[in-house]
Amino acid sequence: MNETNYIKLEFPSRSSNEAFARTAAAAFAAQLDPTLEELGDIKTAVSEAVTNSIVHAYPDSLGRIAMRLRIIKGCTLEISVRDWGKGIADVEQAMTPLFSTGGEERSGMGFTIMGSFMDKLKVRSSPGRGTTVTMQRFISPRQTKR
Amino acid sequence: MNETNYIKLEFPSRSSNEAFARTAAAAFAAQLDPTLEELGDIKTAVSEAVTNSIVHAYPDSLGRIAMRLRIIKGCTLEISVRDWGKGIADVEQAMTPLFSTGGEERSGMGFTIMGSFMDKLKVRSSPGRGTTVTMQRFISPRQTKR
Amino acid sequence: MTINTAFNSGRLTLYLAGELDHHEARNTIRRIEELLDEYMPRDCVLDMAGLNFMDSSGIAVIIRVSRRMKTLGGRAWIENPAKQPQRVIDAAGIDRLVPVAVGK
Amino acid sequence: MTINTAFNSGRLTLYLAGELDHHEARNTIRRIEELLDEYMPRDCVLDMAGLNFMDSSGIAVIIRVSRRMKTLGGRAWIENPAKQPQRVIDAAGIDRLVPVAVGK
Ligand SMILES: Nc1ncnc2c1ncn2[C@@H]1O[C@H](COP(=O)(O)OP(=O)(O)O)[C@@H](O)[C@H]1O
Ligand SMILES: Nc1ncnc2c1ncn2[C@@H]1O[C@H](COP(=O)(O)OP(=O)(O)O)[C@@H](O)[C@H]1O
Repeated sequence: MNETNYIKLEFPSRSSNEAFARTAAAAFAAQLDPTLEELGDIKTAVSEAVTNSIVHAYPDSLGRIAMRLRIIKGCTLEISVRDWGKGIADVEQAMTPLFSTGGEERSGMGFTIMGSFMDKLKVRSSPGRGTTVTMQRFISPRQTKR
Repeated sequence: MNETNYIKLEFPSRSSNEAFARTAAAAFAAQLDPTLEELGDIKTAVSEAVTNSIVHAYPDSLGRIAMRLRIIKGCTLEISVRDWGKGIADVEQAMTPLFSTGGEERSGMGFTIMGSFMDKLKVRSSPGRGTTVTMQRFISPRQTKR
Repeated sequence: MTINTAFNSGRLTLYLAGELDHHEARNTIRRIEELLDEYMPRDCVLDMAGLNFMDSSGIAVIIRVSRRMKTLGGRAWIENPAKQPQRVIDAAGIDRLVPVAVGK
Repeated sequence: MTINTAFNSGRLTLYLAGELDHHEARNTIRRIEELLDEYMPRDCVLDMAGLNFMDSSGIAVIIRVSRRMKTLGGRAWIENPAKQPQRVIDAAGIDRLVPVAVGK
């Protein structure tokens, strides 16, 4: 039943939508019956990806952010966050822990946290055209959970 | 700041997405600082509109449902729920309290509840092409609230 | 949706908890009808103190239970609805059909 | 985000509550720096028992407070983080920079 469920979301790059995006992701993920820890990891990764689009992709303007969530094989949540903003010239460098172009308000740990909370993380970007971050997280079925 | 905020959502007509849709609507509405009662009214109206698309627009198949929420003049929430399903031949009749084509599981009170919980309700439909329900609800600013 | 029950001298109380929408309605009706068949109560009380959310699908469930109890020669009513279900009950105007008792 | 404070013999405790993300970070930093200017504490404790959510924006806040306290010749540490902030702190590896004290 869950195998083909998905949800697509679109919203402007206002910082107030960060909380909305992670709440919506958690509400969708609920159908996989995640633990509180799994839910926390998902919310955190979504918060990082959406914040990056708000802060780095559209630094001086409002732009469009699209988020897609889908359930794969009934037990894996795939999240993709896409923007049509500035883009990243060197993705490998951007993903290095502590690397940041964001000044004192950023820690440079966003991608590191996405990578450690998700099972898969893929970043595709081209300068001037935008960035797509795709993440997957396996949610263990309840019977095997403590 | 809030004036032009919006969110677009798309999901398949699975009944498990009813809860998702109302949670997402409540999460978006939160920026207007609604009371619990206002939040309850919004969730109920969204639940009615989305359920109608699931039950009546796509009775025997899975279809696409689009929901859009936006904030007008910083204090009014507009919600539209759209499907590309069966449509309604006689909208006036459909909106009559107790009228239902849905059998014993439906009460025929969906539109009545949307109408009484929202300040505006508009239904546009054409048979074979789909239905769009647009609703507005004014959210009173906090200082005037008890 | 969970349903807990108490049966006492002919009165079956169903404690509804969680969210009652269309997704939950079919199972809820089936389980309630099984309980009515099992207990054959004189009165059936729908206790809604634990029901966080209900839409018009819940109205259909209430009407169904009320009809069923009439057929059995008994009565059904609602007790302790939280605010949101109460507002839905009011908007649907079914309090004329199914009485609502608040604060026991 | 709310910040409650307690000041006791040179130690300022900041009770952070709510959600600390990028949207909240700028205000949070501003308010904390005002509090540090006001109290000039020897130690600054970030009590995170009431913090329901924090992402890497919170890491930037913590690092900033820690640097600021070093400049003042004092120390900063974290107390009682709930599970989600704790996981973010672990993933960021800042417990080497800013100690985390659990269960007081
Ligand atoms: N969506 C994006 N658009 C443009 N640049 C990005 C985007 N996401 C990340 N970046 C770049 O990658 C860097 C590292 O990102 P991250 O690890 O999340 O740390 P931080 O956001 O704290 O800087 C950012 O400083 C920025 O230069
Ligand atoms: N999205 C829709 N697509 C097709 N028909 C609809 C739709 N929404 C409502 N209807 C029609 O309008 C009737 C009344 O709807 P409503 O007042 O919500 O009551 P109920 O859903 O309980 O039947 C439905 O029974 C159905 O015939």
